[in-house]
Amino acid sequence: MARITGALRSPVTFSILAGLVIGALFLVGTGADPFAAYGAVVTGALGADGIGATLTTGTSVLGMALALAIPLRAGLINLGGDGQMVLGGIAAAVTGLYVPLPAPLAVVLALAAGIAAGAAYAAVAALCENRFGVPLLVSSLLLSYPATAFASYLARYPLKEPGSSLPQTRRLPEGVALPVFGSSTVTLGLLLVVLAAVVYWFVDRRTVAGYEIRMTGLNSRFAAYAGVERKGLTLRLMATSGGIAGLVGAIGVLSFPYRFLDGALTAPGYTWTGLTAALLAAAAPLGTVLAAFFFAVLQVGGLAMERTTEVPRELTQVLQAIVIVFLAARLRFPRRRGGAAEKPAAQEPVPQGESV
Amino acid sequence: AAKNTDTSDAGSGTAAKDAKSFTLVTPDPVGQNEFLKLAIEGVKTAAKAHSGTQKVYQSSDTASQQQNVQAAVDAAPDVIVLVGFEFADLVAQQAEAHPKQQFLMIDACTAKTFKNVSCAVFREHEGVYLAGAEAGLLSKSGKVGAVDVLDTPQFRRYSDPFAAGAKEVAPKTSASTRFVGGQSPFDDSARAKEQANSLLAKGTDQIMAAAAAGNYGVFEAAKAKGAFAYGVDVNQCPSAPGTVVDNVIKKTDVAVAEGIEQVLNGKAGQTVSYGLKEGGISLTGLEDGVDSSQCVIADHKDVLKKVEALRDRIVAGELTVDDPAAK
Amino acid sequence: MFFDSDFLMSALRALTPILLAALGGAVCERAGVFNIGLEGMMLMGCFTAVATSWFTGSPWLGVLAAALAAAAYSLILAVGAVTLRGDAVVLGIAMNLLAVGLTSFLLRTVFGVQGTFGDPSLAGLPLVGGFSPLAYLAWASVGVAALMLSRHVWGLRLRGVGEAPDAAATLGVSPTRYKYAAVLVSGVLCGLAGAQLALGNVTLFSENMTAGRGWIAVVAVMLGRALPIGVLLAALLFGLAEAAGFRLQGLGLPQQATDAAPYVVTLGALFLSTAQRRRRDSRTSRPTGVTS
Amino acid sequence: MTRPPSNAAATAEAGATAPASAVAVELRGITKRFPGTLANDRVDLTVRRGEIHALMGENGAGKSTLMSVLYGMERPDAGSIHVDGREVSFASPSAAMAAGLGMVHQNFKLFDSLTVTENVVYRAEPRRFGLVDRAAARRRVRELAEEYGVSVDPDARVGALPVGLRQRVEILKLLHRGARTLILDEPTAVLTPAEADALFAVLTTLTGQDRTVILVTHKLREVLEGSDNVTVLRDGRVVARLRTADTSADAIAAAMTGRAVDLDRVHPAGTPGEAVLDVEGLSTTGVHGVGLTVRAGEIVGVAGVAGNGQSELVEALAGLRPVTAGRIGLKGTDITHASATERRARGLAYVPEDRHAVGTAPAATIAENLAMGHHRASLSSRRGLLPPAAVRAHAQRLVERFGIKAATPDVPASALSGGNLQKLLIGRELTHEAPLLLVEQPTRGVDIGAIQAIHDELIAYRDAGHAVLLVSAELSEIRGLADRVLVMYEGRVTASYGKAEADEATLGLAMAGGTTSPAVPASTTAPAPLNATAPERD
Ligand SMILES: Nc1ncnc2c1ncn2[C@@H]1O[C@H](COP(=O)(O)OP(=O)(O)OP(=O)(O)O)[C@@H](O)[C@H]1O
Ligand SMILES: Nc1ncnc2c1ncn2[C@@H]1O[C@H](COP(=O)(O)OP(=O)(O)OP(=O)(O)O)[C@@H](O)[C@H]1O
Ligand SMILES: [Mg+2]
Ligand SMILES: [Mg+2]
Repeated sequence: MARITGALRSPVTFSILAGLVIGALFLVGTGADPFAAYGAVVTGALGADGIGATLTTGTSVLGMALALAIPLRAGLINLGGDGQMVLGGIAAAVTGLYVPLPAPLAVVLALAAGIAAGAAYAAVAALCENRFGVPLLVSSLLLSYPATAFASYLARYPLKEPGSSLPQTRRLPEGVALPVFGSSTVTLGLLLVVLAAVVYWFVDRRTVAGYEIRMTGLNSRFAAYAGVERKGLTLRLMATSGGIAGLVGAIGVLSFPYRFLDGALTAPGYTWTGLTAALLAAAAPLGTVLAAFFFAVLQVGGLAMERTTEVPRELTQVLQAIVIVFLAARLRFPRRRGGAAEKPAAQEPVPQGESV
Repeated sequence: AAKNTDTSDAGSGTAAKDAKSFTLVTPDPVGQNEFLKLAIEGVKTAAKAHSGTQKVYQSSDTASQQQNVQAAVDAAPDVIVLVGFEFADLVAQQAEAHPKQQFLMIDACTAKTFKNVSCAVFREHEGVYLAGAEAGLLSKSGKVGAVDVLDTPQFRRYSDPFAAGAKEVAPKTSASTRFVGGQSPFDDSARAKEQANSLLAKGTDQIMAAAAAGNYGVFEAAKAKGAFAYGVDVNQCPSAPGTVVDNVIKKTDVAVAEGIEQVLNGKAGQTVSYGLKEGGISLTGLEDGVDSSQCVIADHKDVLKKVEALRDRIVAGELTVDDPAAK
Repeated sequence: MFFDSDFLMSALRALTPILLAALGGAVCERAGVFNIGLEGMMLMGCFTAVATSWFTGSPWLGVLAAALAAAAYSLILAVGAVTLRGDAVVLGIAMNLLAVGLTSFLLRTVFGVQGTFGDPSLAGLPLVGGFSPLAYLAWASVGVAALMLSRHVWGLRLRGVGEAPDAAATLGVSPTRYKYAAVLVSGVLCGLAGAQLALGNVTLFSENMTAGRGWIAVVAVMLGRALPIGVLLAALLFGLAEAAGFRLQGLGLPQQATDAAPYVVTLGALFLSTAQRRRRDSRTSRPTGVTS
Repeated sequence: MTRPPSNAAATAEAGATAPASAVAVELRGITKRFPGTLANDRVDLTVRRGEIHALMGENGAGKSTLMSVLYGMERPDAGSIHVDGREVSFASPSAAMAAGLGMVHQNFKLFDSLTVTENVVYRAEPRRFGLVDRAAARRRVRELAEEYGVSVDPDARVGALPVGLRQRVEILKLLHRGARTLILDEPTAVLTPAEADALFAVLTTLTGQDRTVILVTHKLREVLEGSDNVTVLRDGRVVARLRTADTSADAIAAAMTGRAVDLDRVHPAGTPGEAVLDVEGLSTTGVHGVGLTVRAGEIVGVAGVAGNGQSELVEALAGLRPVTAGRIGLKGTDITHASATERRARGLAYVPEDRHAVGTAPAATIAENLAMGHHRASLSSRRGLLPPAAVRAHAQRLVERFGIKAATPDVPASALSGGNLQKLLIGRELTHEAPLLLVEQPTRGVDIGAIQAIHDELIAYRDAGHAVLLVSAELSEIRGLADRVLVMYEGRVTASYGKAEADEATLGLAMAGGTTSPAVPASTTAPAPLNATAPERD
């Protein structure tokens, strides 16, 4: 009971409500009916016709949200999700195309290759911080661009499907694909990602490593005092993060249309949506899953809303960002309470009228 | 599986028997994309002809393309029109799953043929070749170039034949190509402009602009240097009079309207190729109303004469233009 | 041949919007506010500039409106990070996302188009000597910012606030006020950067047209150590790398290689500069209280 | 408006209005209450113009609070402030500055990346056309420096200056603003003797020009040598007003440390066994060639004024600070370069000084905080699992055993009061049963009941045969607990006493650098310095 009232009063609830209200104001301002628009989002994303798309989109969003939440749990921000995902995708494509193994084995190997490629590349960003002192935020972001360019080059030249108008690889051999649920577009990838979420939840809640990660995120000096080694942790977390991003890429390639198409993985902006979800949930495992689902609903429902009500889908993107803006102040809150040494605002005496 | 939901305001059951419904799905936001605008024109024409209704679903990436096609299939209109080669895989999948649903693909076709998939493809390279010939004839520096959105086979259709056409009429011509690239290649007109500038700096005085929204950037750059540019899809001369020489016209509207007509007439499952011969591809300069087009080519009747001759050879099959996308 | 005047012009054009935004970022950095929302502020500037120029017919009003709108937008960061003490990084990321959504939404509702809005009759900034007046303003701002920061009373106080807010406060300088001012200045400069991009470099608005330039500005602030001259050099490095990229396409390098070039060059420069700084830091280790 | 009065004008004004013995600052009945603490209790303080007035007291006696009240940083709950005979009420430090006061804070308020000149003129800049008139500013700094015998390069970056010079910058800053009364909060805490002497020379010049100095300090020597009058605070109250000329170190020390009797309870001595920790010639930032041994069953106390290297020493021992020279042995194993985790695994537990920023994660739950350090050992099952039930049960046990007052172990640690948080920290570290326990300031900010409980726990821990290294600024605590006392001064161990020898006066004197006897007193229990015995190296 206390938990329920607590959840209702939490800043997350507040931020989401505030976002919805501001979104409604936008809608009224442009002459649209907010109830119809929001209704269209919900039916479009969760109705019988939409739930498949929501789960498909949710696979990628949740995957990227996990990828970014894991380092975020320790206070590290990985902005290089795009590059890691794309490298995972191209690695999976190469493996799927050229490994002379029976299809099921090729699928497993392609997934593994995707994970390995993403992990290795993210580890480079971690090394940039550990060895060269380039902040992770910047190193991961800057490294992302060459990675996407490299994958694009591969898809355009050495791996290009002959005769195609698109920069895409050949279609993977028959059977080298993730199994699909019924006639939907939802693949086994969803299960893989959910499994990753469960593992994350388990590690976070029940293991020594998860405990150390959480404590690092809450107070890195405290963790260091107790012997948690930061550089090693950064490397491991980034590799895990990149590995999951790579997995998302591999899942993308091993799903319809079963090939690597330049730009297809990055254009929908899963990395940013995933980061937003991770931020919204403060990287907590269960919260990240819920937030990722929430954003998948917004994304798919937004498109459906545009089809049925003429309200631009960008509205849902606006909603997403507003929620995060409202939350940003809260995100810092626990850390601020912790820093008794860095005297907070109350310490700042109010200066008197300053003559300039 | 295709359920009719509340979205089907023009559902075949409720409206008059001959009222038809069409859904067009775009691969990218329509925005200033003349090619997509024309496709929409085509579907509107068809809707009017059949006193039916039309819907346009705009996509922005592979995920939304997939969702829009699915939504279109679920709504089961008479014809679903898909514009762009991005849809090839999707249509193949959906056509197999929904054999009763009619699809019309513009600009591309599925690798396998389906009874319920009709296609209209264009031979842009023929038109671009002619534009290249104009450029070859008009160039003073003997250098021509092209600015493409990306280095993809489809966009190569706007650069390689341009060079070939120029060399056909002026063998000493040298040609080069720039790709906009960057983080949003279809929209980054600043980069497009810089790419054009780098061509201009080399002395290029005739530029084929196939840079999507970046075309405005190319025109601006050419105008500033007193050079000339070539537009695509529609008559782009009015956006930079005195700079745009001519345009490779792609009559997507005609292709869409004719394609729908064919499907409704029971002649589905065919591929129609539009080139110079069929009149689906042309140059503004070769059409009626050149004089009011604000195109530079209107002042070069002599050039037009030679280009017409070239066109006739292509139409007659005496001359074949290489298709870069077929490599 | 390679490094001719056109090459330089091209580099300077590529650098101008980045430079304006990065100067804004540098001012913030100096005041102790980490601003990674430059991209979003710039994009708001782009849209406002085009919309205002379109409806009033005056590109100058567009520039003015862009500066004001981006400054208003920057208040999110000021209120969120300074007053509410929220996390500036999270706020910045959210502001970038919000700007993409908001401008696209407005593009649809105001102009009824998606993707790009451009029109031959949309008035852009005039060119003077090949550059828009804002470009000259950008270069002049480097000098002004350098002078203000190093010599002006405000600059001195701002630097103090960024370095040790409580020390400034005990001397009667309000850190909050200076931080707000810095964020607003960065808003104005990003607005100008957006106006330059949308009415100077080209004359149109397209969704997400800043295309990562704001992020490059953030990196330029780091690389240039938040010094106006340093920021100029960093932005110049990026501009040269991009212009060189355009040229290298001409030499047959694939588009993907030239796309990645500026980022690789920037990362390399960051390596070098941090390595150099570390070496220097290790040589002149800070003296401690207890000396013998 | 903010232009500072020129030095000449200020001097003239002071000279004109202040007769030789006029009162510069007077505080009457100042009371300041913080939640849970009565920091100042009806304090009266009179400071005459032209004197150096020392304000003394133990940690937490209320000195800084009183000065904050005077300087407009805190509003008093009761009482009045008079400056130059006029009653004033400062809303901010700027107002106090305008009235001719100036304060040098214990931790300097300087801008490291700015130059000396920029620091001095900040917010009182001479200007031309809105720009800082650098030439004039530099000239002004030179003038001031010359006038008061403070030599410092106006163009040096403050961050690159040694502490002594930084302090001069602080003083120049105040002089530039025309301060006639300077408040210095523990100005010599971090200075070398030579630097301190130089400071007093400057202060003497200042008072010679009819300026007034209020000096907050712990150090007896400088009070005796440098001040005119002394006011002693204890527990927020004035306990003595003395004329320096008429008093002695013993009298001041007695006034300062006269604590409640039960706190001075001296616990029975332990029975030392084998050496657990032995340190030779250890150097790190702020620590120079320290050697010491702690044996099983003994508590070694390290006394010293804050900033004399105690924190750095402990951090180096705990593995949080790289060692530049020397060797650390734990139960015979060399751990000089071992990681913090390895050290813990080998039997080291540590209660850090800063319990909010280092010792706990206030946002994490009490159970999570109690698990730290145990999470890799007793609480984790083989495969790196950390069962929540085990964490909770562990927390429950500790909460009960150490009487931590908390509703449930699942609330954030930030909900705990300071004393309970400290119990959490000490309980957690004691539970390791590690052969060696490092404890820093175990009872700072903790109420009397808790202090006794913590002391009893430490003694019990020792009696169970563990070695304890105790760093504390509280003399009574050191005296009560330690079997041996080392005194740190300027990063070195300067004295070592047995339990019997370590009376407050001796310790107080040694902590203030006041040991006149050149030789380290060799007690029967204290081993000879390790580097002298030169045990085998590996
Ligand atoms: N802002 C505050 N809130 C609550 N309590 C405070 C605050 N500042 C000081 N105190 C408490 O008031 C008492 C007096 O502290 P004060 O800092 O004045 O002591 P001090 O004599 O300067 O000590 P030290 O020698 O350690 O500097 C202490 O118990 C301290 O814990
Ligand atoms: N700014 C503050 N706001 C509220 N309470 C404070 C503040 N500063 C200190 N206190 C409280 O006053 C008490 C003593 O404070 P103080 O800072 O002197 O001691 P401490 O933090 O325990 O140790 P230290 O002597 O290392 O600073 C503690 O209970 C602390 O929680
Ligand atoms: Mg204290
Ligand atoms: Mg104090």
